[in-house]
Amino acid sequence: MAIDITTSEETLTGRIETYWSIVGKRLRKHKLAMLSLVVLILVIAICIVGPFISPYKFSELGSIEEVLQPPSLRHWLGTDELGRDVLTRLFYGGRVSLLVGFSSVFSALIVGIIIGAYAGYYGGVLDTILMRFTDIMFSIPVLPLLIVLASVIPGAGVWKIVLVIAIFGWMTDARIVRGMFLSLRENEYVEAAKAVGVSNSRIIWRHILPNSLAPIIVSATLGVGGNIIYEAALSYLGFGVMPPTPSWGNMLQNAQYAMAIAPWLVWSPGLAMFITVLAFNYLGDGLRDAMDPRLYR
Amino acid sequence: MKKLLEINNLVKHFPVVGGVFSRPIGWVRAVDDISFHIFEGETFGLVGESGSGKTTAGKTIIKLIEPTKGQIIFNGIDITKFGENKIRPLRREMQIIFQDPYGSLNPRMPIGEIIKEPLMVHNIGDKKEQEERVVEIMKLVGLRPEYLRRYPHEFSGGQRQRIGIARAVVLNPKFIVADEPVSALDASIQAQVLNLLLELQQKLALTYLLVAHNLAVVRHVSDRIGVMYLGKLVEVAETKELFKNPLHPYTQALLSAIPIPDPEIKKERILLQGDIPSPINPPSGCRFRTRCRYAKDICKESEPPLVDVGSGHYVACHFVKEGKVVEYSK
Amino acid sequence: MEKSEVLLEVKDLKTYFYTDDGVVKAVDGMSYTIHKGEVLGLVGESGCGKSVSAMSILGLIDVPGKIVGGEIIFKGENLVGKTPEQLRKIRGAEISMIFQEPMSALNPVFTIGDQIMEAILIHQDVSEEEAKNKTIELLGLVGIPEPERRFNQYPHELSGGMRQRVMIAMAMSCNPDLLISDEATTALDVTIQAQILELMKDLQKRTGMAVLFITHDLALVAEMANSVYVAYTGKIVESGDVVSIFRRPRHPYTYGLLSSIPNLVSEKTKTPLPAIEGMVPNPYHMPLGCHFNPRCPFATERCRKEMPELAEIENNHFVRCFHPVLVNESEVVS
Amino acid sequence: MRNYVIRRILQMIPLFLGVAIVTFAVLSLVGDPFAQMAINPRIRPEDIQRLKHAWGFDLPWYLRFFKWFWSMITGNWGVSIFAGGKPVVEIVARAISYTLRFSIASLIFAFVIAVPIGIYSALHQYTLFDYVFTFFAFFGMSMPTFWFGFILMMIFGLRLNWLPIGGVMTPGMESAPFFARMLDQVKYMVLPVIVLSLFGMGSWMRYARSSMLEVIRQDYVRTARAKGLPERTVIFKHALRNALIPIVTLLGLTLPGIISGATITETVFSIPGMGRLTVDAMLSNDYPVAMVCLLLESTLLIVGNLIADLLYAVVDPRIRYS
Repeated sequence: MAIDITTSEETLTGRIETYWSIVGKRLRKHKLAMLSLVVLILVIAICIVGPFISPYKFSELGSIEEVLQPPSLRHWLGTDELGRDVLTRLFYGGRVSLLVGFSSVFSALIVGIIIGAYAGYYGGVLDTILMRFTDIMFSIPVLPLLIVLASVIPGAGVWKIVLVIAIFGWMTDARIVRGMFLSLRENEYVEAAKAVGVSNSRIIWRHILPNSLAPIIVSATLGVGGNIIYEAALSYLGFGVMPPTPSWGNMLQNAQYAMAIAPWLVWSPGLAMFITVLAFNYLGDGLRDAMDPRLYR
Repeated sequence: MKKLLEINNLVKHFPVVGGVFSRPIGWVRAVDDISFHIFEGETFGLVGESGSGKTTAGKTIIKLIEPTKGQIIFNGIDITKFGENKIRPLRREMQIIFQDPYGSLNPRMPIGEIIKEPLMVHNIGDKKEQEERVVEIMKLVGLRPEYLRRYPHEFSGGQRQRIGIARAVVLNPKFIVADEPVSALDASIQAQVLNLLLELQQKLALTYLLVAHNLAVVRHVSDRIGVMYLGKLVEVAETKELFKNPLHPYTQALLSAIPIPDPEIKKERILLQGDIPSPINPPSGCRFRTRCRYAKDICKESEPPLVDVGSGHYVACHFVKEGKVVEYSK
Repeated sequence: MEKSEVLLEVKDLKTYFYTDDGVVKAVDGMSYTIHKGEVLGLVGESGCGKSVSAMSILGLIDVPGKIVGGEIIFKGENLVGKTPEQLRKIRGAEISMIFQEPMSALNPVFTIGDQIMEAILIHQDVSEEEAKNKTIELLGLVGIPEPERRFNQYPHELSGGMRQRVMIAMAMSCNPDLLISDEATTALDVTIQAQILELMKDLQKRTGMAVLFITHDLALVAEMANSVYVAYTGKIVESGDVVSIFRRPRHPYTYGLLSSIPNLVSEKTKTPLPAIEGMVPNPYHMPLGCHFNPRCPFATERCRKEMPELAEIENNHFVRCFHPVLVNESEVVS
Repeated sequence: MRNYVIRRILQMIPLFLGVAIVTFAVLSLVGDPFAQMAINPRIRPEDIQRLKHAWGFDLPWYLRFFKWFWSMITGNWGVSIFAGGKPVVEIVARAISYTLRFSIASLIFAFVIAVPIGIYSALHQYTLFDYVFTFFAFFGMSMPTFWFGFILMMIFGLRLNWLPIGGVMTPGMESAPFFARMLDQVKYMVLPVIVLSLFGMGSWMRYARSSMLEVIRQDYVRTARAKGLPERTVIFKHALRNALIPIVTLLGLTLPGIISGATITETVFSIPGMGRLTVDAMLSNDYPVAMVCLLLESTLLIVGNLIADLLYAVVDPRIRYS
């Protein structure tokens, strides 16, 4: 009996190449994505550590002399109209913005994966209902919808904003997951699993889901950035995270009216947000390239 | 000889959806009333071109696709109406090998796990016994057991097909549907895989249903062959008989269309006119009549039944009676 | 057979691909000669460089690929080193090509008539009206029923066989001297393949064009070609006229292929086929010496160290092997 | 083609109904918008009753829905609760003209700039041009709309004093001659249009680039070259036509972003458009106006998507004939 594998030893390296090790290797080649990853880690670390180092509290009002002060050694990024230290508020705002970004994506993802997976795998009535519903939701403009939701859901906390954004966000994920499941369930390995007697739930979670992670991860990465902007937009319009809790968005809310005399209030929160979102977008793009199925079978 | 599998009037129609309300607007008659049987220990070859329904037939027989109508009797049990839970234990008895060695293995599972999964699903043995069985099967199909923690992408097409075969035989099944097992492989690898299939049949007393479009491959490994055209079986016979004495005009044309690797044999070729019609709207009467050079009015009006013309040679043609062609003329 | 004038001569062609993981020597010193009116069969498995060599002839190698050596002499002129504009004038006019997948090879958003006409208008000095008439005539010539109606149809409205006929009509539109057929019938059903093969034979006889017939299927070569070149890992391993290749294969690879493929005449069914062991080597890690040595039953120490040269072993029959097989003629294909 | 158009239009009806139901449901969460009026001693209880009756708040919810839906499609939109009892039609008509003007201008602006750049980038992959505009695309996609608005206002409005920082027209220009009035309005449009197009521009650039990269790898492009066509024809006829197909679908997908962006941009630049109106209506609990706004914005999206779908059929014959 000819042993087919004997001549293939050159093709098999010593290390076992898992999918993730290949993705990691490819991602490391993507310089901008790696830089973004470093930037993101730094931003997160600073937002966590910053408040402990800062001599100020985010809600600590300053005296009249400290109102609307430009950046100085005392206040590196200046002070706002209530004399609060902008840098300190930036740390806290970052915590809130990142928290909203991550948790809204996370909760939307769970709902989206479950609904998308079952709709895509089983098709039929559930799928039809879901798809018609997403069509409808996609026909209502996002931001006005978020505004309505934010104004009708009672409460003022951060979690409310997470909820509001997630209520909108799961549909995109559900669509992506459904699409992946629709195409992946036609794969012969799914049929092979059925032929062997594998249960439907094991096929969904063990066979198809791991193969549909790439677009989910990309969408989640881009989603964090996108949701940070949504939170900021809601806050700017007055429907988001409510003062005195700072977020990058609501720090900009009053900045517009002070921009002629205190432009530093506009620069710092916006720049922080822009850099963070940019990093998420580059990282997402790098991940998309690294996980491109065409480059890997 | 004992019949391991008996197929009676099997029908599989797929809906074609469309229109404003996404309702079925037509049916793909993939498999349209076919009957045959497979004896224990033999290889039954099912050949046909694209759209003939051979693959659908193969998958419906092991209930990977729900039949629309008809009867499937496996090992004396009528499994036609078996639901998922009742069919699951029977999966130990019947398995399938797929065409695409790239698509049929889950890229996120190490190959050892792919081969072990059937054992886990059916709770056969404890963990250690399962691992031993995986090693044993890998050796049997010509894979190095050291590689069981490797992922499918690290293997070549031929090796992957061996992995797929290992998964199919690990449960020790009686019956295997081999769906185009070598058509995606390079010429020099095809022979290896065919040899493996032949060897495993001997060692494990397997019965095969070989679904393929390559008649030379089917001829090499099959005991009996069924020829399909547009969802219908048009001819069934023992391999030697079919090649010596093809009776259906389609079989004749199919055989004559196959190129022979010998530059000095110049054979007369029967060229079929036109394309294979769509299985959504097949011709009335005999489905082959639109391309058949012998077609007459009767072929349009009535559908010829598949009849035994002697010694297990079945043909579905109006002009074949009692083992003889009675009316072929131009 | 009396050889006529040389039309195309590929000499020691080297086309390499520079990828992130290393250099793939897809075509590594391939040579072959096509005479006027001849059908040359180039056979080999995937990765042997047969398609890349065809694309090199047309100058259609994209990055990261590059012709790094050799000559392609067509009608006495070297195509390697010609400007894109010079090559463009030859493509479609003097050398045309048909591909494996007629669905993806036709542009989905233009009618087939438009796509054929385009080739005529670019290479010939004719009016739109004339080009249209010529196109309809061509569609009829390649056996497409109702050519006037088909002219305005889109590729997705045709069957696979019809699409390949369209591709052939397009290739024939400027009466080329050389037609390159790259696995043109591989994607087709066997009864449709038979139709296309007959069509190609018929057109070849009528026009006297030369054909470079590229395929992985030895049986097709036996039917179509006058002379045969067998490629393995970017090199020609055996060449000769079709009868001597099929009757007296001398390279262990050719011999192995011929005897391992099931056929319609063999008596030895249900028995193991004499398979070639192993598999085509990884393009990034070619074995030392003869590239076939790890799979060769006759390999010796020398084969593992040294690459044999292509040598004439009998009249016009070349083999790249230190230990060419000697076979009883009746033994092959039986 | 005709069947396709009819099918698409018919498919809009259930979609529209669904949108109306969701809009109604979401706004019903607000509860009774007239309840708080009772605390205002200057509003008579009879008036509240009259409003409640007019809006069907004395009916069960499903009848209220039909009553509301019927008055929506018959154009009987009632009067605003807060804007001095002005008819909603009047308020909305003015607002929508601004929103349409800005949205369409920025849509065209983004498309005309982004698509050629994206395609050029694809054809010159890994050149300096490609890198620069890839960064620009990411810049556009990552920029918070309103913050970008602030920056432009600070630079071009406050620092350089070239352009107005808000509003739609210089006071007193209403009676100016036509061209002067037009020029004045264009000056007010420049910054908002740039801000509003930024996001779409970024994503379209990326999309056009990847779509073109995908297409030039296709077999039919190789066929076109093998025919001996000049490279210009290969790219601009064979490749571009196919690359446009996915770009057209993106058009439909970008519309929601444009409408959302308009909400922000209108607030930043004090433009009295639909977005601004929605925000104000929500802030002031002006139920009739909010309902109409949301439904109208959705209708804009549905119609926009319909147009994108029809364009899709124009560029892709496979859709047209199926």
